[in-house]
Parts: sequence; structure tokens; C-alpha cells
Amino acid sequence: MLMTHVLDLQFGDRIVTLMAALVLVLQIAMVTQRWIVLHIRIFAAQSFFLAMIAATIAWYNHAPHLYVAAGLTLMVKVVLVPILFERLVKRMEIDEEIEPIVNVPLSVVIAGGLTLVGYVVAESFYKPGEPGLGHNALAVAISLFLIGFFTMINRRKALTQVLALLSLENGLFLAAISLTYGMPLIVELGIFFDVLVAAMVLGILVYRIRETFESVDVSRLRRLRG
Amino acid sequence: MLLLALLLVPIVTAAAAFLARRRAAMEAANLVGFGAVFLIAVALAARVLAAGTVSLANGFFYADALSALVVLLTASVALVCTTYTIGYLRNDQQSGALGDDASGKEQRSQLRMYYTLTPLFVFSMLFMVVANNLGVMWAAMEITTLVSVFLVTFYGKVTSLEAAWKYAIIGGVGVSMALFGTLVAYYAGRGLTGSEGLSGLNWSVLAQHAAQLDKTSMRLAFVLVLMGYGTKAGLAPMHTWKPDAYSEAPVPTTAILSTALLNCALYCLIRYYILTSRCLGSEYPGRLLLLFGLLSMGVSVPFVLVQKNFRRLLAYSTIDHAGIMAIALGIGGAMGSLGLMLHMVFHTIAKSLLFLCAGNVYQHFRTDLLSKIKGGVMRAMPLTGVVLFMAMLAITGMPPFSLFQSEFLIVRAAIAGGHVLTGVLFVLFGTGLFTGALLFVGDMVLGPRSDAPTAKRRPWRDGSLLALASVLVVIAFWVPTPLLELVRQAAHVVSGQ
Amino acid sequence: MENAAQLFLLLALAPLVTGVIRTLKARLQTRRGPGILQPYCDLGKLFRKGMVVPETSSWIFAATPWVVFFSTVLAGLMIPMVAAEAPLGLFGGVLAVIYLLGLGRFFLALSGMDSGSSFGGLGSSREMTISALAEPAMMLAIFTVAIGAGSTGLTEIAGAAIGQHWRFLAPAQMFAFAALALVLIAETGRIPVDNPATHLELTMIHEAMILEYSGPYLALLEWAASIKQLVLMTLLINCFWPFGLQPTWFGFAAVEGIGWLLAKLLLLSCAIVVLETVNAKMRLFRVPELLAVAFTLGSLALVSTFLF
Amino acid sequence: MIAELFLSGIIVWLVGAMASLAVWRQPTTARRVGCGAAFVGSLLVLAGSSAAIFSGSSPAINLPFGNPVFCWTIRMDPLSAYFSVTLAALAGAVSLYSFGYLRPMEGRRNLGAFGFFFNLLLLSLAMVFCASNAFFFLVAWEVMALMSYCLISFEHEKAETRNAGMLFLILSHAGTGLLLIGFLLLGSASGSLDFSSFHLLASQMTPIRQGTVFLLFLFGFGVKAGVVPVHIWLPKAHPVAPSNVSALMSGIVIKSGIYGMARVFFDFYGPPPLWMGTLLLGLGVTSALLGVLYALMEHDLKRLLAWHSIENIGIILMGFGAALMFRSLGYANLAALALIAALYHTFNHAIFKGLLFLGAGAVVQATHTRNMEKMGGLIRQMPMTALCFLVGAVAISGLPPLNGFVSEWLTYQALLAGFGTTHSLTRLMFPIAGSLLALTAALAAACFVKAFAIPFLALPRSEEAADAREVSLPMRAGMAVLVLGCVALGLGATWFVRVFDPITQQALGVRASSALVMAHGWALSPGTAHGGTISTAGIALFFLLAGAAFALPLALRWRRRSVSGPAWDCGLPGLTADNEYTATAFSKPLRMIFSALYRPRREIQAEYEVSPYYPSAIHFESEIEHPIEKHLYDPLRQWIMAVANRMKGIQAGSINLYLAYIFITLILLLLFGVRA
Repeated sequence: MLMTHVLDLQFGDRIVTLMAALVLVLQIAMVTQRWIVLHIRIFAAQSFFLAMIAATIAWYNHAPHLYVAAGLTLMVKVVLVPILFERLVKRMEIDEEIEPIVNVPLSVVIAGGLTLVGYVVAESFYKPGEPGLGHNALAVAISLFLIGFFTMINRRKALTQVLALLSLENGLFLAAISLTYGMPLIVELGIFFDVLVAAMVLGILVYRIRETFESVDVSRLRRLRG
Repeated sequence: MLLLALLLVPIVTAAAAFLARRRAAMEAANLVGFGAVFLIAVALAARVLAAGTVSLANGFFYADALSALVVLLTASVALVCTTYTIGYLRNDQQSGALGDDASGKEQRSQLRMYYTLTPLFVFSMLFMVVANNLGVMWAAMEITTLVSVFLVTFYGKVTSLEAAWKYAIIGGVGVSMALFGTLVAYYAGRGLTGSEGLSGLNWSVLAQHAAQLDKTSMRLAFVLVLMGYGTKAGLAPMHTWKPDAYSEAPVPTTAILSTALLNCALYCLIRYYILTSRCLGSEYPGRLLLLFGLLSMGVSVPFVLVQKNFRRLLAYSTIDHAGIMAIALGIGGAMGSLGLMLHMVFHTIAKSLLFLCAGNVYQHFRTDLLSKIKGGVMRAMPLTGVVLFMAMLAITGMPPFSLFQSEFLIVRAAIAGGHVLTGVLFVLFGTGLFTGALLFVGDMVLGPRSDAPTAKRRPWRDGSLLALASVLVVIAFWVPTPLLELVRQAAHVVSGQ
Repeated sequence: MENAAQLFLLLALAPLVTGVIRTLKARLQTRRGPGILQPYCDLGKLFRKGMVVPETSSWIFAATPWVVFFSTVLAGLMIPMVAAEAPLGLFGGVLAVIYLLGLGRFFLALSGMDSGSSFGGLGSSREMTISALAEPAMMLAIFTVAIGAGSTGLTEIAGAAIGQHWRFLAPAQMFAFAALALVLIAETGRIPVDNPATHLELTMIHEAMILEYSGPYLALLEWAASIKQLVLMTLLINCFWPFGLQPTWFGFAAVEGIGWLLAKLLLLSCAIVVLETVNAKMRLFRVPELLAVAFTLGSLALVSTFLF
Repeated sequence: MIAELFLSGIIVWLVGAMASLAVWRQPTTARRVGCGAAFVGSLLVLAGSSAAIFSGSSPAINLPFGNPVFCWTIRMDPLSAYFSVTLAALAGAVSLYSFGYLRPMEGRRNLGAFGFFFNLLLLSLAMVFCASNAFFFLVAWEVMALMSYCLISFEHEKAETRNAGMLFLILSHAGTGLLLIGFLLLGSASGSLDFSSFHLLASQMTPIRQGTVFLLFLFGFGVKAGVVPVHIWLPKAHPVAPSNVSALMSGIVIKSGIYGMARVFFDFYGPPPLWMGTLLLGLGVTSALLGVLYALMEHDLKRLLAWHSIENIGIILMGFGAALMFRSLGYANLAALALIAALYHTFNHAIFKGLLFLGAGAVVQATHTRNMEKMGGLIRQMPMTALCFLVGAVAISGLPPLNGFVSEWLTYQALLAGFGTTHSLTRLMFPIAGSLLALTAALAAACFVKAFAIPFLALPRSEEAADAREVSLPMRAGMAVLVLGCVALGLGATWFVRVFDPITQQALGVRASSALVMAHGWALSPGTAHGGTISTAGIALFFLLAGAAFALPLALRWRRRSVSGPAWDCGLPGLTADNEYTATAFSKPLRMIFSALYRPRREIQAEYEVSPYYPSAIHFESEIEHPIEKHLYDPLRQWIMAVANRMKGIQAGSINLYLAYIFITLILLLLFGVRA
């Protein structure tokens, strides 16, 4: 009974779509979130679900190298990066995010609108012949990307911008695994390495900014003009 | 084999510089390393001229005339800038621009950082150019960002941190767009013959079957890639990081950023342009490129007209030239591509020369602000003054200097191709930039001798300046035949005709 | 042959015309006035006298009288006086005449500035201004005439006029004539533009330029002035009333031609005299208005060649 | 052979440039090398190009350098040869003059650099005249502008000099932009950039494009030629340059614009629409009149000459305009007459304006000022210079028998003949233009009475003027050469017009000179039905004979009877410079008459000590307004700067903003770019 379900591709599709939706919801939740620590944890959760999606797809489509991707995601985005950042937060005792540039309700509305954009774009990719996974996931991926992007614009604290950037890359990851069942392995490795390094580099930058500016409010970085 | 060497030598150089104890050792390491890289690049160019394409590790590394040309330019810029750097950093060390601690330990670590990161930076660019796999190309591009961010923060000033942050964030967004584009392109290439597994992202493979690529996906892919790599190339409106980063990074780094890195970003664009135009016809990518190109030219004009800061002026000029090359690519065709390739060569020479001059001026007057320099550079430092003026005229497309030739080709291609409006706007913006640049440089270089003392000579610094200047002059009247041949073949690769 | 004859006529007749005008004017103003031959006596006297050359002046001062005299005489040889065929017509037409007079004026103005006395400068400045303003009107009038003849050669112009005697009644010709007449007044420095008789410092123009001259040079300049006047008058009458212009200089024709010439000159002189008597001299800055009128007349002449 | 001569001249210039730069550390050597090379090169080019004219052949040479992507060839057809002759003739005299002119600069200035720029300027000019394709032409054109710029701002310590130079370079660069587009439009029609492929091409394009190309070229070349309203750089740039450079600038550099117009309008265009000629004629009249009117108000000797360049360009343009109109009306002979008038005046202006600038340079070098009000009485200290300047002044005033008269006379004849060519209202333009030309000439005469009398005559107005000395021999020699040129071009008119046969043949298919020359080469005629004649040689002969027969003997006789005494000083004790008439006073009547144009502003402040009736000192200053600058250029500049400043808000420093740019662009492209 369960096995049949577990072997049923439709079922897998459902699960994937469900988790993709969850990922999207978490992304929107991130938009509304003000507590940095919570922000980091939501990010971790989102990444976790992504890893799950990867694993599921790997299971149903027999794409073994996606397991590697899933594992890497777990390791890098669910464990390493959040730990790194939380320590950073503790060291810099940043407590609360000040008001975002666009207030929360409006941000949520905008996020919804961006989701719509994602679907509009993905629409043109929908081909009746194929399993629906393609354009659904692509729509979610584009939405994730856009919402993450919007969060970057919307936030003032350096660290939250970095988080937004990473969540934006989560969108890409989703697209990668759902559209093409992942990139060639070596490329995947390269990408993950890059993400890790990027996270560290940005972390270091944030730290140094904190050191020199006595704050991580990037909207104060306005010396260079013209 | 050449390709492998090309990538290994910089790594070794970086390691050597990292382990080196004394300043001289680091300098020597870099000098030797980049000399070797340059020689290898020349050899590679020769090989490509002879054999057409060179590839390694069953097509994981791949170099045709286009890559060879970009590699050659990158290597030459790296070599010249390193030679210059030696004089430049020594001057910094003595003038206490690196912080004057008694032990000089801090200074040494700073120098070590510079001499280690620069080879890595060059490595990542070379890697990007010779990688056949679009994903690897992307990864390399990401590395360039990460490495150069630290180079931007070299002086550790408040402003340089700000610049680094903007560079990192905008660059990060850019490369992630590029990544998105890359995987959409991969998606477009699914199920093509010979595209299984790793080679599915190989440019050469995709280019062969470009016609069967999924059209809608390629449209999306090109937009994303254009915006992604366009960010690194500094096309408006993704250009905003450029003036900040250029005005804060150490001058040799800026020179590399504004020439080699620009070329590499354009290189990626060109690769995708070829795929897209083979898949969808050149009209769709062409229009987008023209749009961004004209926007970049147009945006840079007002900033140049009212600019107060020399290096920011140069940054906007780079944005303008990125726009010019985008336009050339967008016009395409045999003439447009030839113009593009010539322009890439000529711009690399002139712009790096300009930044080196800017370095001399900055180290002598301790500022980039015209209001503080108050003219008279020609009197205070004759060599720099003359070269600076020449280079500025060259960069604004004034004959007899060579950029006029390439820009002439581009405008001619535009008007012959029916893009009359593009041609007119091109000329209009060009005039605006010329006006701004001339007014600025005229006020800076000419005029009575300012109160600042006469500059002391720095053989390494001024020597490399002079060498590059003579290249600028000579190439206006005589282009070496092999180089021209390489350029022609590269243009052939771009236009496919 | 013609050259010699016309040269003689010019040199001889010019002072006479001046004398006639002076006498007639005096009579009209109920004065006795000097005799008609007075100018000859003046010239003779001046030629016999010595002269004072300002110590501040240069060779320009000495060269000017000759340049002025010769250029005026040469101009005189280019216009038909008695015969329709101008003796030196080949050397140039009406344009040459005007520019030769211009050459004389140029040097006269220089010599006015040469001595350093401010009167000379004053005279030169005013002379150049007025002549400049007179130029376009004159050129328009001449264009009108020349268009009629299809040439700027005075021989051709006169030749074209011969035979159709009443052509000068055509509106174009009338306007052109009026314009040229006004210009002539300005050029010869007569009232209401300038007063040849005055030496009142602030109003004089021509006299101010030659203020420093004395003796033979003064004589040359006065003579040149009267020749210029004769030339312009002849130009006017022979362009517009070519009655009695003879085909040749020989035999009775010459006598008849000279007769006609004298008659026409007398007529014109009377007109000038009347004009000078009934008008007062204008302020300098009113003169442009007069010349504007001349210019308008000239353009009217053109337009009317276009209309009628 | 011809080509070899020409090419050798070019090479001499090139080598001279390099050599004088190489020896810049020894000023004397640098000066000798630079000027010597310029002189020799000029002679060779003169020989080569005049040979080319008379042989009628048009040799083509492929230059052995340059990026092989492009074509670097020169061809010497009659038009090119004619302008090269003009160039070489002037350049020879100027480089002779420079030997002396530069000597005082030794040690103070880098004469090596000067020689470099000078020779390269000559080289680039020759290339401009002989380039046989659009690309090479534009390169030479810009190099010429660049070299002129370097020479103009040679004394760049003064802000005035710097700004003038930049204004020049910027405007000329903008003009080049117009030319670039014009040429490329032609090129896209013909598929090639070679001039021979453009022959009569423009007339085959659609009327709109034809007109556009015409305007592009008119203003593109007009900037360099200094045609109103794109002339504003000229009165600023010419005065500040070293005087030998000013001579070249006014003499030949601005003529490159004329060359371009001749090339385009008579080679690339067939019979054009009538409006083109009309526009050209109108612009010519405007330039001529405004040029001379503003020249009259100048006290700066060199700026006065600069304004006169604008005037003469206007006169040349009148000829071009008339020629174009005749062409469109189908009168080839008249077109030839007008074209000859224009080209003749081009050569004449090169000679006498060069002469005048050299003279002005001599004066400035002797008195260390350009302000006429501080000169005076120089005819005694510098008789030779004074004589040369006088000849130039007579020539430029268009007085017989010198060269200026001949070309103006030809222009008059062309305009006169124009009246008969059409019955539409446009024919009224010809006589009106003619009368305004007369006004221009008369005003020019007035202006040069001032320009000669104030500096050279009467009493010195300053110590500098009082102890000025005659300039060195080479300078006098250089001026003398040009004096001979003025005389020869005036008296030898009937001989010189034969030069134009190949040109008119090429442009209009007519050989006009036989019709122009009459009476066994004694007289010149317009070649129309029974047009008037002119014989400058005859006039000169008359003056010579009369002078020899009467003037000399009588003058000698009268000299014995003459005593020298003080000039009339109104009874004041002794005549001083303060009594003299000033340049300002001289032009005062015209300033008042044309005050509607000048809008003069004057300030008089009198300082009193004893009583209001006896001012101890009076400070007078007056200035006039330049409407085109005030109402066209200044607002434009301010507007551009305002817009630019407003646009700086783009780069306001906020990273969120920067990200927003990218975000919005991305959204827009996704929504509208991607979907087919």
C-alpha cells in the first residue's frame, strides 16, 4: 500500500509540488520576518525542504547524483551557513531588524505579485506533452528568485541582505533540480563551493563593516556618490 | 597541455607569493609568474592561429581564436600591471599609505594579500575563458568576484569597505542571475545528441546543435545571462558598483578590473550571443544588446560631464565602452564583429594606460579630485601628463589613435545595417563624453605649474607606463599581422561568417 | 587720342563745375559770390605756394594726394563723357570706378589719421562711415542700371541707353536715378551731408581730413575732389540721360557731344544748388536715415524692374 | 614624378616633426630643424601640386602604413592640388617667418614640440586635401584639428588660451560627428567609402536624405570654416595662438572646411535643389556682414583679423551659393564663374590674411600687447612691417589693383548675372546679396583704415609702442613673400584664372578661362554676353607711369619748398598721444548706428577733486553683446549642465536603490522581453 504510493510517480509529483509550495511560503515568511535569528532559522528550514525535494526527485527519477546535491545542501545551507551566521549575530549583538523600507503588509502584497510574475513567465514554458513538474517548479523557482531579490532591496541590515541573497540562490537550486534534475555533478560541486565561499566572504565583510561603522545598517553606506 | 599550464602557473605564483617572506620575493614571484603566463598566452595564440581550436580533457577545456585573444589580452594586462604594481606599492609603502607601523609586519601581510590574490584573480579569469563548460565558466566568474572584493578592500578605508560591499552584493545578484540563465540554457539543451552528462553544458556541443535548442528557454536564458554577465561588464543599469569599486581599489587592480574583467564578462556574453543568435536569429539578442549598450553610453555622459573625481570619470568611461562593445555585438555581422574585436584590443590598451596614469597622479597629489589637483600636471610630472593626455584623447576616439578605427567600423556597421538611429545616438553620446573628458583632463593636465613638488621617478612604474604608451602610439599606425589575423578569426567566430 | 581729349576735359572742366555751382549758389542766396573761374585761381595760387608738413606725419601723408588724384583721374577716364565709348573702358567698368574712388578715400582717411591731430581722425571716421553706408544704395542703383544693360561696362550701359531716349522715365530708372543722386550728394560731401564751405570744427568731414594739407598737396586734393564730383555727375547723367552721346570723338561730333555734356552738367548743377540752398546740413547721425531712404529707393528700383 | 615630388614633401614634414621633437633639448637646433623642414617640405609640395594642376593628371598613392582593415590612399585631382598649392604657398612663407618669430621663445618654450605640431599640422592639412576616401579624410581631418589645438594652446598657462583651445576642439569634434554620419550615409548608399564612388551619388538619394546629408556636411564643415552661427570658437581661438599659427589657422585651416564643401557640393552632388544654393548664399551674406560688423568693434588687433576671416568665409560662401543656384537652374558657365570667384577668393584670403596675421604677430612681438589702443606711430620704427601690413589691408579691403579686388569683382559679376537666370522671386536675392557685399567691402575698408592707422600712424600711445623695434630679417622676408603674392595674384589675374580650368572641367564640365580672358590677357571679363571688363594690370600700369612721370619729379621739386611744423592741436600746448583719435572713437559712429545689433553697454566714472567741472580722471568702459552666444550657446550649455546635474541623482549611493534598478529592469524584461 505504502510502497505503491512510494513508487507512484504522481504521488511523488504531489509531494514535490507540496514541498515547493512550502518553500515558497517560507520565502514569503522571510519577507515579513524582523528577527534576524528567526530569519536565519527560516532560511535553514527552507534549505531543508529543498534538500528533501532533491532527494525525492532523485528517488523517483532515479537520478543518483541528486542525492549528492541534497546532501551538500543539508551540509552547507542547513548546517554550516546558519551556524556561521548565528555566531556572527551573537558576536555583533545585532538584535532586531529596524523597519524595512517597504512596510510589512505591502511587502507581502508585492511578494504575492512577484509570485504571479513567476507564473506568467513560466506559463510560456508549459508544454502539454510533459509532466507538469516542469513549469510549476519553474514558476516557484522564479518566484523564489524574485522575492529573494525583493527582500534584498527591502532590507537595511547587511546580514539580512546576505540571507536574502542565499535564499535567492535557493530558488536557483530548486529550478536546477526540478527542471534538469540537477546540473552535471562537477558543476554542482563548483556551485556549492562558491555558495559556501560567498557566504563566508560576505560574512567577513559584514563583520568588518560592523567594526568600522559601529552598525550594519547598509543604508548608511552612502559616502560614494556621483 | 598549454591550457593546463596556463591555469597552473598562476596558482603556483599565488602559492609562492603566499609563502614568500620578503617583499622582493613576492614581487619576483609575481613578475616571473605573469611573464610565464604571458608567454604561454602568446604560444596559445600561435597554436590557435595554426590549428584553429585547441581543446583538452575531452573538451572540458576549449580555446578558439576568441578565447585565445581574450587570454592574450588578460595576460598582457596582468603582466604590465604587475610591473607597474612593484613601483606603485613601493611608493605606497614609503609614503605610508599602507599604515606606518614600526615593524612593517602589517604592511608585509597587506602586500602578501595583494601579491597572492592578484594571481588568483587572473587565474579565475583565465579559467573562465578556457572553460568550455558554461557552468564552470559561471563558477569561475563567481570566483573573480569573491577574490576581487578583497582587493577592493585593500586600503581598508571606510569608503573602500562601502565600495566592496556594493560590489559584492550587486555582483552576487548578477552572478546568480547568470547562474539562472546558465541552467535554463542547460534545460534548453536537454535531450540533444551528445549532451548527456557533463558535456551537456559544453559550449562547443550546444553551439553545434544550437538550432535544435528549445526556443522559449533560450529567450529566457539570454535575458538572464545578459543581465547577469552584464552586471559584471557594467552595462547600465547594473553599472552602479563600478565607479565606487574603481575609485577605491588599488590602481593596478582597477586597471585589471576595467580591462581584463570587462573583456571576460563580454566574452561570456559573446558565447551566449552566438548560441542565441544561432538558435533564434540575431535579431532578438541584437535588439536587447543595443538597448543595454545605448543605455550604458547615455547614462555615462552626464556623469562624465559633471565629474569631479578622476578615477570615477574613468569608471564611467569604462561603462561607456562596455556599452560600445555591447552595441557592436548587437549590430553583429562581419563588420560589427571585427569592430568589436578591434575595440576590445584597443580599449584594453588605452584604458589600462589611463588607469596607470591615474595611479601616478594619485600618488603624487594624494587625491583624485580635480578641485585639489588644480591643474599643471604637465608641468609637475611631464611624462605622466603627456601620456595621460594622449591616452584620454585615444579613449575618446580621437584620431590618429586606434580607437577611432574600431568605433568608425562600429558606426559604419550600424548605419550600413540600417540602425541609423543607433549610429546617430552613438555619435551624439561620443561627443558628449569627449566634451566631458577633454574639459576634465584639459583642466587637470594643462595650466600653470601647481604648488606640488616635482614627482620623483619610479623606474618600474614609469617604465611600464612608457612601454604601454609606445604600444598605444605604434598600434595606431601598425597592427602586427598575427594579432590582426587573430582578431579577424575571433570576429569570424563571433559572426560565424 | 580719346584718352588725351577726355583727360584734358576732366582736368579742365572739373574746377569750372565747382565754380559754377558756387556762383549759382551765391546768386540764389542773393550774394555776389566769387567769379566762376575762382577755383582756377585758387589752384594756381596753391600750386605756387610752399607747404607745411606736420612733423608727426609719415610718408603716407606725402603719398596720399598723388594716390587720390591719380585714382580719381583714372576713374574719370573709365566713364563715357562725350562719346559713348569710354576711353579706358577696357580697364574697368562702373565697379572699377567706385573701387578706385574707394582707394582714394582709403588713403585720404589714412592721411587724416596720420598727423595725430584729432580732427583728422574725426574726419576719417565720419567719411568711412558715411561712404560705407552709401555703398549698398549705390550698388543697388548700379545693379538696376547694369541689369538693364546686362553689363557693368559703362560703354555697354551708355550704349544700351542710346536710342531709347525716354527709357529714363521708366519707374525703375527713376528710382535708381533718385538713389544714385542721394548717394552722389553723400559721396561728394555736399549739403545736407557735409558742407564743403565750412571749417567749423565739429561739423566738417572732408575738410577735417585734409586739414593738415597746404600748398601743392592741398591743390592736388581740392582738384581731385572737384574731379570726383565731375566724374560722379557725369556718371549719373550719362547713365540716365544718354542724350547726345556721340559714337566718336572726331570732328563736329566732339563739339556737339561736349555741348550736350555741358548742358546736362549745368542742369544737374542747378538741381544741386537748389537742393543745397533749401536744405540745412544734417546732424551726423541723421545721415544714415538719408542713406536708408536711398537704399529703399534702390530696392524699389530693383523690384520695379522685376514688376514692370 | 609629380606624386614623388608631393610625397617627398610629405616625408620631409614627417621627418622634420620627428627630428625637431628628438632634439627638443637644444632649442636653437629644434627651431632650425622644425622651421627648415616645414619650409623645404612646403617648397616640394608646392612644386608637386602645381605640377599636378598643370599636367591635369590626378596621381593616386597608396600610403605604406596603417591598419590594413582600412584604405590609406591619397589622390591629387585638380581640386586637391589647388588647395595643396594654397597650403604650400602660405606654409612656405609662414615657416620662413617662424625662423625669426620663434627665436625669442628659445629656452622659455619647448620649440621641439612646436616644430613637431607645426609640421604635423601641415602634413595633416595636405592629407585632408588629398585623402581619397572618407575614412582617411576623417582621420586627417581630426589630426588636423588636434594639431591646431595643440598649437593654439601652446601657451596654455593662460586660462583664456586653454578655454579657447578646448572650445575649438569640442566644436570641431562635434562637427566631425556630423561629417561622420554624412559620409556613412553616403557610404551605405554606395557600399564603398572611396570618394570616386560618391561622385554625383548624393543627388540620387531621396530628397529628404539628400537634404539631411547636405545639412550635415554644411554644418560639419561650417564649424571648421567659421560660418555664422557655428563660428563662436574662431574669434576666441585665433588671437590666443602664436601669430604664425594664427596665420596658418586663418589662412588655410579654416579653408579645409571650404575644401570639404567644394568637394561635397560640386563633386558628390549633381545639380542640387534650389534651396541649397539659396541657403548657402544667405549664410554667406550673414557671415560676411556679421563678421565685419564685429570686427569693427574690436581693439584686439588679432581678434579683429579673426572676425575678418569670418567675413571672408562669408564672401566665399556667397560664391558657392551662387554657383549651386546656377547649377540647379542649369547655367553651367555662370556656375563656373561663381565657383572660380569663390576659389579665387579662397586663395587670396589665404595670402592676405596670412600676411596680415604675420604683420600683427610682428607688431605684437614688438609691443608685447594685442590692444591697438596701446600702439601707434609704429610706421617709423617698423617701416617694412608697416608697408607689408598696408598692402595686406588694401588687398583685404578689395581695393584695386590688388588680389582682393579681383575676386570680389568676379563675385559681383556672378551675382549680377544671376538676376537674369530665373524669373522667380529668388532672383531678387542676387542684387540684394550684391549690395550687402558692397556694404561689407566698404565696412571692411573702414575697419582696415582703423587697423592700419591706429597702430602704425601718428604718435605712440605707450612706452612699449614708443621703443618698439623692427622685427628680424626672416620675419620680414616671410611677409615680403606674401606681399609679392598679393600683387601677383592681383595683376596676374588673367594668367591665374587658367588654373581653374581643370577644376571647373571636373566639377561642371566647363572650361571657363578662355571666355574670361580678353584683350590678349590684359583684361578679365565675366564671360557673360557683353559683360564689363577689368584690367588690374592696366590700372597698376597707369599708376606706375603717372607716378614716374609726375609724382616723383614734382614731389622732389615741392620737397624743397616744404617745411615741417607741428600739427594743429586746438591751441593746447603741444600735440600728445592723449589728443589722438582712438580706435574706440573711430568706430563710435558705427557703434551708434548699429546699436540695435551691438546693444552697447558703457560705463563712465569720473573722479572729481576740485569742482564737478574739472574731472581729475575719467574711467570709461564699453562692451558690446554677441547675440548668438548669448541667446543660443549659453542657454544650451546651461541646460545641458542642469540636466547632467539632475541625473547625478541616479548614483545617490544607496545600495537598495541600485538593486532596485536591476530588479525593475529584470521584471520588465521577464514580462515583455522574454515572451515571444
